Amino acid sequence: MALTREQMAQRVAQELQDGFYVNLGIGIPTLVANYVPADMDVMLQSENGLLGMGAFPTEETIDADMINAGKQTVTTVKGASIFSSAESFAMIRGGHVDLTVLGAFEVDVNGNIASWMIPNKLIKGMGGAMDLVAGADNIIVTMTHASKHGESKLLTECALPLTGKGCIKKVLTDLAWLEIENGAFVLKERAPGVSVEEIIEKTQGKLIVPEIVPEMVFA
Amino acid sequence: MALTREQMAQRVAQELQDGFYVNLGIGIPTLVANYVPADMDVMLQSENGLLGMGAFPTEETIDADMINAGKQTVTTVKGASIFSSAESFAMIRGGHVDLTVLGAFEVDVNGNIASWMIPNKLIKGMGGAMDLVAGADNIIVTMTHASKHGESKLLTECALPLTGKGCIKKVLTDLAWLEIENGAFVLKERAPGVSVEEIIEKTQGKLIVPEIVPEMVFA
Amino acid sequence: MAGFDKVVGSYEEAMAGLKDGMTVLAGGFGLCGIPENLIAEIKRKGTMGLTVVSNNCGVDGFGLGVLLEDKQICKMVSSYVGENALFEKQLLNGELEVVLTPQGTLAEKMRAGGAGIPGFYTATGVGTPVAEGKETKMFNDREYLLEESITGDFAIVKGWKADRYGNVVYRHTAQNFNPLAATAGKITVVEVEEIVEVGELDPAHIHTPGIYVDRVIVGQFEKRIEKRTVKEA
Amino acid sequence: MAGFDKVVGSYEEAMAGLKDGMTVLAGGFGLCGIPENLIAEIKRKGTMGLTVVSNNCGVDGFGLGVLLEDKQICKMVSSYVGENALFEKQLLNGELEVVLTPQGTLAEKMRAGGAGIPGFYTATGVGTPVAEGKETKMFNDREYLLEESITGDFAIVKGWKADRYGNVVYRHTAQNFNPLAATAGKITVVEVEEIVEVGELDPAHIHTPGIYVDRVIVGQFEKRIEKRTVKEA
Repeated sequence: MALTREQMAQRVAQELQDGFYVNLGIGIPTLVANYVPADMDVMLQSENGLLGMGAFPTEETIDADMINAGKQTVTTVKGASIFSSAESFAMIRGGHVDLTVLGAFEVDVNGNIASWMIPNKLIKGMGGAMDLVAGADNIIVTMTHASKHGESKLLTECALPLTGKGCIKKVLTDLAWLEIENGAFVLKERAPGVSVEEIIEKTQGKLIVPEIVPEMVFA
Repeated sequence: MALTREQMAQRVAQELQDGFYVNLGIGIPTLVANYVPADMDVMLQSENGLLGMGAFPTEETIDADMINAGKQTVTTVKGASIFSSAESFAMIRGGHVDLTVLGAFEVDVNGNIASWMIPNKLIKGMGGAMDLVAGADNIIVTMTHASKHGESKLLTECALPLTGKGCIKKVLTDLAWLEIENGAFVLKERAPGVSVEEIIEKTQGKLIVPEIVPEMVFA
Repeated sequence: MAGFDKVVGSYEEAMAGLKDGMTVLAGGFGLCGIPENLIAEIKRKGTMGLTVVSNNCGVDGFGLGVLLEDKQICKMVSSYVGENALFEKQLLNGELEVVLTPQGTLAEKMRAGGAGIPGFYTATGVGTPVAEGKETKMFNDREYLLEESITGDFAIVKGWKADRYGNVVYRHTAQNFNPLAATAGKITVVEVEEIVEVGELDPAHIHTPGIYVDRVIVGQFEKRIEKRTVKEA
Repeated sequence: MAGFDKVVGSYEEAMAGLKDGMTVLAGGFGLCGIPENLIAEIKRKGTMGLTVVSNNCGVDGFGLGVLLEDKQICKMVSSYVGENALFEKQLLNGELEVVLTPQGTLAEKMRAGGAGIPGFYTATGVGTPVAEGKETKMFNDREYLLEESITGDFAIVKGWKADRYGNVVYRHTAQNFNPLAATAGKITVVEVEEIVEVGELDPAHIHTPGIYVDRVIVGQFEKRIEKRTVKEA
């Protein structure tokens, strides 16, 4: 079975380490915050200018001046810091964030990512996505493996305009965990109950399938 | 009579305007702070990271953590701000300081300035001088008109390695107030009792002498 | 210190000198920390042909969105311009030009503009449409883009508290682009919720030193929330 | 938040991993805000062949000057290196290389290093010996120099207060280069006068967010004054 959005978030959360500073994009990445292991602490960075993002506020504590990069009202955790957007992107561009999780339309075997622009559709802008993919060493892209029409999103070469070039090494889809190495996707894990054949069929770019492809394990 | 150091500071102080942010270099420029007119307020910027430098402290209030760019212990005035050296030079480089006063070894008719390095002598470094001359629009150079041996410091072309190129428009020497325009020094004022002839004699670079060269007036 | 008293008494005075065709840098991220009343004054004034540099363009009927109603903006430099039907319409009509700029690059362009740095290199945007027409250069085997700084004729900024000298502090994440815009305006106007006595702000806690600020005005703010998210009590 | 607890118990631990030939960025201006005890630990450790990036090199017998005694520094990147006879001797002997860098350019090089900006343009130094061997470029009819950023294997920083997460505030003008160095070390070590509870520092007043900091240690400081100037009482 393909992973649910919650399971995808859970799988990404397994990549967290105690003491990680993490930037989570909008959508599935945001859900990762719900699955931080109990024995572990991570601090969430929000690119508008906040390190140490906390939970949503209550009706009583809601504050228009306290929002995250998704423009949602949030709170801070103890030990948070707040700064300008230039300082925030200094952290991001300077490679100080330990893990960045974000969505995409397409990735390819050379680690290119397209996530912000579909020609002939209205272009809303890239926000901080280009800075995030260019600045981070450790990025996980989360997306469905193929479109609703069955078209693969793991390609030989991205067809859409890029968000970043050669930036991506790890991809979690609803079907598989893959890493990009030497111009190919390497199939590392498959979703429980999903066959290697289905993954091969839905991967357009070069795919390396090791002899053993374990199923993902969820706690 | 050639101006004293105090008179030079007094003459520079006549260029101050109410509300000016001013950076004063070491030596004569520092003395300018003593001659701010009573009906006028200026704020002193110190390039280590202080806007709103006050007087020296007393023995009781002296604090090793509160110094100016000359490494002297100082105080702050009300409304001061303290920041990093990057922010400090953002102000300087970005042209936000209204007036910069600094010393020099030589200036020339093209507004070049040499103030930091004498070949074959020990080079101690330029500190913030290169940033100051490159960043400011409004700079006054204070220096003696000629060396002790009578050699002019107002030249056709600086002989010493430069601190900045084409940066200087105003020079106050112990003999004269000059402005640099179109490749020449223009003699604007002379020190009380100093003859135009003496200034001509001690100026090596092209000098334009208007018909009337008023004496400086001190309050 | 009369020469340093930057407080003005009216919004008209605050935006005096703004003329057709000028470039305005605006602080704010989404609807958070936007100079609501300075924007409203630009609308009232009816200044046309503006280039506006701001991370977003507000929403329909609020924030910078109100300047679209009379087509006062001809060019927008932003990282994200969704959530605005009128914007979309004018963009598709060709009445509005938009220069999409990555958020971090936009922030750094403003900072650089204020800091006298005409250009800097960043890996952001390499190999993307953002790189079109821009110089690139290799540093340590990686390709970087040359990005040029941005300055404005006016910067409009929303602070929390300021003193009369124009020293400003921002509240929470309403800081965002505000201190960057503040450094890069030929004329920088800051509107705040409160004016405090000179000396009340700790020198080490001032976000925007007064040297960057030309005018200060105190205003009333709606502070509309764009995405109200709360947890179950 | 065990994973974010950056406090170490000894200076040995604070500087663990420093090896011969490494580059160390040091905060401080003159003798103000220098990481005295981290410098002393480098002397005790006897690490050789260091490149040190710091605005100054201390004085004879104090600050970075003590690292000259056993010739531990082979290259110094500074804006001003006066007030130090041993420095002068080693420089004239050819035992020490010095790269003189304008103060503002040095500050910006560190900031850029921490911010992932490999190079930037500045008018500072155009037409001077600083420009030798550097690319220049025209922006708006003015010539600018390309300056490359600086990063270090270690950054040694002197703060005032820090919490266990490495959030730091600086005291008065002891801030200077410290927050810049802090961003640009592969390993950033901060020594402070006081460790406070997490949550005690106002999020809006933190000068160096903990994300830049790897180790924190609390120390005792001499805080020597270089030029004691007082007014008549």
